Amino acid sequence: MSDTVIPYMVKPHPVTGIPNGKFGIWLFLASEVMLFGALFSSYVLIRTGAPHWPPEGGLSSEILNVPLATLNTGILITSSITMVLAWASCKLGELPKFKLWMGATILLSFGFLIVKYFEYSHKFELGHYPSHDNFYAVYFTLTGLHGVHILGGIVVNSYLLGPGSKLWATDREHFTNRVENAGLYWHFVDLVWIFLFPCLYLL
Amino acid sequence: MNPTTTPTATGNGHAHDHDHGHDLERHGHHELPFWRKYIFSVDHKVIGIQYAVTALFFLLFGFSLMMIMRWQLAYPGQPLPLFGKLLGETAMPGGVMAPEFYNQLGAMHGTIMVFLGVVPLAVGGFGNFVMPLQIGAPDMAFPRINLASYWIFLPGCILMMAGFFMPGGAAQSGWTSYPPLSDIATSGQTVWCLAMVLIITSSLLGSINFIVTIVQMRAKGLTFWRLPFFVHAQLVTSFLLLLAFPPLEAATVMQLMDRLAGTSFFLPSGLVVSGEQLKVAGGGSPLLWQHLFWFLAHPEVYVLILPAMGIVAEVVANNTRKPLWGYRLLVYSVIFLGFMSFVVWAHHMFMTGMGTTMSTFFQTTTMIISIPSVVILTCFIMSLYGGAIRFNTPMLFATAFLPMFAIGGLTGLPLGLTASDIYLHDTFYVIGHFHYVVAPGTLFALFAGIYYWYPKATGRQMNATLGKLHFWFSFVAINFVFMPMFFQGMAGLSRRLYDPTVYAHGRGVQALNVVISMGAWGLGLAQIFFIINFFMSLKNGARVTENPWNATTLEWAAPSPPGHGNFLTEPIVYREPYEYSVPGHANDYSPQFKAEG
Amino acid sequence: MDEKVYGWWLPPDVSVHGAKIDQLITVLHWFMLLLFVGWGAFFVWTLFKYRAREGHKAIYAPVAAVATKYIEGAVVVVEVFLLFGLSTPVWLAYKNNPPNDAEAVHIRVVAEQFAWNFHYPGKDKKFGSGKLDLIGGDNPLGLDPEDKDGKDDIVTINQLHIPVHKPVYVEVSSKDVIRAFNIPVLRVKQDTIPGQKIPIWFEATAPGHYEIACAQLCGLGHYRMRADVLIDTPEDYAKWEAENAPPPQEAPAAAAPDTAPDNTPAPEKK
Amino acid sequence: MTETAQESSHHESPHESPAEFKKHLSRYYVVFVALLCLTGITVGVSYLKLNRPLAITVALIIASIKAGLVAGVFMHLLDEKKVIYAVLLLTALFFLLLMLLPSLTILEVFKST
Ligand code: HEA
Ligand code: HEA
Ligand code: CUA
Ligand SMILES: [Cu+2]
Repeated sequence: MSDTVIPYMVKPHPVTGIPNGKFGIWLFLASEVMLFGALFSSYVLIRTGAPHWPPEGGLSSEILNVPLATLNTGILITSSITMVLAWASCKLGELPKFKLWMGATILLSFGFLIVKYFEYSHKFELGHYPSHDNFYAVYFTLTGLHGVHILGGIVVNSYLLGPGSKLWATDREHFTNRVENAGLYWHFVDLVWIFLFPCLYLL
Repeated sequence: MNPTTTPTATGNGHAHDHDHGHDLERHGHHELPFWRKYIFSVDHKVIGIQYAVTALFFLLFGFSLMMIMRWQLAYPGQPLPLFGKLLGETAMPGGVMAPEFYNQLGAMHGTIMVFLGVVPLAVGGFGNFVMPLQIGAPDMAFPRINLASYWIFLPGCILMMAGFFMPGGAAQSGWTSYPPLSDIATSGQTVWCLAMVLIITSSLLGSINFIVTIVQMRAKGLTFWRLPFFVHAQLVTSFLLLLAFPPLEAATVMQLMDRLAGTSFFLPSGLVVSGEQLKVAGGGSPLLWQHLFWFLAHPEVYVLILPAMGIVAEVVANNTRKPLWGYRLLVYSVIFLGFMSFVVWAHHMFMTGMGTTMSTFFQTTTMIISIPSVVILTCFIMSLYGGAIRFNTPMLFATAFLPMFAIGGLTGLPLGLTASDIYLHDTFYVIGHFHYVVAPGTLFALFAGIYYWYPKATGRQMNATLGKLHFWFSFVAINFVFMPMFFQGMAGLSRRLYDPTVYAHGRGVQALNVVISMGAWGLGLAQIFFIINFFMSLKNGARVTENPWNATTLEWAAPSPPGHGNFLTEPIVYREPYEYSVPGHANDYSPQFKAEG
Repeated sequence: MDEKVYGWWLPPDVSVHGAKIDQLITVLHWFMLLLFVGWGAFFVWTLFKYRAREGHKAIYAPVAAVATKYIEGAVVVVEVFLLFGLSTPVWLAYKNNPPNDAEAVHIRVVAEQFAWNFHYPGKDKKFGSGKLDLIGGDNPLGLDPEDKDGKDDIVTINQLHIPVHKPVYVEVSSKDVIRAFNIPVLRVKQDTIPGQKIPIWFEATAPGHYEIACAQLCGLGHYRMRADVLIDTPEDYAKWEAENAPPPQEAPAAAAPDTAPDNTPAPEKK
Repeated sequence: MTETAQESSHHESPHESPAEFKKHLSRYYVVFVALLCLTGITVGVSYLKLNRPLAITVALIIASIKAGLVAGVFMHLLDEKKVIYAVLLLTALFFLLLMLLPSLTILEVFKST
């Protein structure tokens, strides 16, 4: 593309000890924390202001499908470890293993979305749209935004599994770094879910 | 330094001339196609210029909206001559402005000036162009993300403009878009939200890039305490954008849900709109939006001012020919300012019925945050003291910044104190306050920046006479625009009033509205000098070498305009940023990048 | 209405608490002026004295500026004083000392696009309850005709009567969007938040006829959301109350806006 | 820039051999199992139908432990560079403000009504 060489693309900076990409992804995650933070803050506020939660009465665990969500939690946790293992395989120089673990991660992500699809469509069948009440509004907005993040993860991970893996041949370290960064993002998405799950389903 | 160096030298040295004024960049070995070089370029300089030009366009556009509005304010209910008919029957029936259209102009003026004008120019433009040069980097840390940032921003702008063509017109609930009004507004508001999501996303990408670049890519020897003040300002600004913008993005998403999916995040139960019960679930909180909005928007006002202060620091140091006074103090102050700006936001909400504990908290933090500004201003004034001040165009604008910012800042104090804010809240006093900081403040600093770095970007100097005309006319006119607003505010005149003469206290200060409008149109005319100068100088400006101002910071080590990769040889930094008039040296400036000084 | 009372600075103040606010505003502006003129003079002098010219060189060594430290210190001290000496007490009084129930006049203010409804409890000092479903053209507050508390309530549109020298306790709310209830001469301003009733209180010190303005953008009619405030002498107020009280036997429709004293001549008292 | 991963530096310990690195892998499995168990526990506790405040406290404590494990081990935060800690500290602070202040302010409004 150009003859400009950007320093510390791959090698860690001598003072900060990290390469650019890793710093960048952490800053991105910081902004994500604030994004979800605002949504959680809104949730807390609306919830404390409401006479009952959920407004239609009952318990969230009776309204939402806890077993499915538990399954999804399991899926995401599993995808987190496959993601770590994919990165570890890169570190160990084993590309085939990387492909295996990365493939598993992507499959699990799809699994998550499929389960979500069933959850959503069940709600829609009952006529429970986001407009039903603020409980559903919060539920759909938060899980929806989280779902978009899962989709984003799938795109990134698929790229790394597919065309992106060509980089392995020329610059293994760079590729490994990219996998690590994708992993950081992926774990963050998992982490958000870890809070979403009890907040929305159990409490 | 060696003045015979060709101004356009590049690594491969075929410095031929494009006469169409587009020689912002030189060719590398492999010729890139036009669209890769100037449209979808990954070069920070091209992206910076793209941002700057887009932003200048929107500044002019946003200003034009206001010049139309000012007609209605000066002569309520009278048909607008010439343009009145052109704007269509819905906006201006019979050439007279409709109240809805007035509200659209107001909301869009605010939005455009802030999000499409000043921030893109100050951060996207100057940040992108100057910052990597000042730290001696070949480019941004993530050139392609930089590209993406602009190309997400631009569709955002276009979408924002598209609002005007929606049924019912553009967003009309103020730039603050308070629900429930915005939730039940016409579809222009949906477009506003979508455009904001794009603009915010672009801004987040940009700020990540800035921080990584500043932290990781400084030239050899360029320690934290040797960074030009402008870079410090950009660093703090980027953190503000990074951490304050996401909550507004979340809020905007929720507003979109309210508007499109029928949720009630911001709608309480039991709303009755025009006699009809609103069919929503309710249970939301209108104040929630305000908190999320101001969580961004207060830091945002420092996003408007910090880069401006950075520019002023550069220009002042260069033209006083002495080191900045209190450089470290300045740095500590901006860091503190940036930090505190996250804890004052509710001073925009004193009148929402806030309890005494929280309002005392927020008014105290507001008073605390004014102290670093006082310190910063003091440092600037003390920097002038003992200098040998050259009054060239950039310096004129930078000097004017100081008292103008002072007026704007000082009038922030009565707003920050709850008791006086009871009276002054949402009056024209507020409008006067913040325009003094953003217009003759920030905008003047940005003009200073344009005059100062134009030679670096284009290889040519802007015309000094036109520049001075631009300055003096603008300076006088702008005070006629904003000074009377304080008196209107004192008289109790509310802002966002389509027809101020409805009120007796409004009729009392109506004469001032005529003065203000004349001032605004005069200000508009004064910009003609600038626009002519800007375009003429591309072709006819005097050619410059790499360091026309005899400056010390790193951007002046690169050729003007810098080629791809910026520097001919990797720069090394030997000293502090503003070593001017060092005793015992032949030159009155010792650049950071020269070993011998 | 007397236009001469409105000039280019603060309008007359006819409230008990307003003097404190005015005092703060005045002190603050003198302080700001002092700072600005002081710094400004020094600034202009510096620009002149240190302009570039033949034979003049900049001084490299940083000047030791002790004075600036004192000035900055003084600014801090003054700000602390403004904050805790002048502003906070006013605000606390403004927010924390509601008048006692017996002596205060209670009024509810309900804003809508684009008018102000004022709801007085009448003789029994009890507000009739409202129902959302009942809101309609002739019953803007949805008052329940079955509720006996509401039988003697007075409802007016865009016209607020208050007695002079008597604390007034107002609860503001809004039916649709956020607005601000603003009476410049009384130094009163409060956003009206739909879904909330926010209490404010004040006491007028002189009779007169003034304006209520809407201070928060609330739609295309924001600019014309104006109402009259009539500060009556006790006698006038009693008279007005008597004239407007609905006849006891009649249905509460009597409180409907068409009979509301929208166009009763404003008593001009000076 | 074409060294292989083996010779390259690694952020935890710059010159770790693959064999050493492999040893660390086991802790990922441990965390994985722990996460699954904790998930089970939260769900289990939710069937106990504790009173609301207690249920919320328990669930949030468990969620925080889980989040800590993910962040600390999977995201290597236990052993990270100073810049990242600094950024996260700042973020955590503003996150707290964002979580607390709006609710505090608005609830105070409700109280005064
Ligand atoms: C760049 C933008 C900017 C800046 C820097 C500031 C700075 C400040 N602002 Fe302002 N503000 C806005 C932009 C800005 N503001 C905007 C856009 C709004 C309105 C939004 C809307 O409602 O639409 C607003 C509204 C606003 C309000 C809400 C008013 C209301 O709606 O009721 C308040 C209240 O506290 C406030 C306070 C302050 C304070 C205390 C400062 C302080 O930081 C100022 C500190 C500075 C000083 C104290 C000056 C020091 C002076 C000297 C030392 C003298 C030197 C003299 C010479 C050189 C001659 N501002
Ligand atoms: C950065 C922010 C910014 C800036 C710079 C300005 C600049 C100006 N503003 Fe505005 N304004 C706002 C932000 C800003 N404003 C906001 C947030 C509001 C509140 C909106 C709301 O209520 O919701 C507001 C509201 C507002 C009002 C109140 C309306 C009302 O309440 O009813 C008025 C009234 O006069 C006004 C006037 C002006 C004027 C005359 C200028 C002038 O100073 C403009 C000067 C502009 C220039 C000098 C343009 C320079 C550019 C060029 C010349 C381009 C050249 C191009 C090329 C070379 C390619 N503004
Ligand atoms: Cu009602 Cu503005
Ligand atoms: Cu603010």
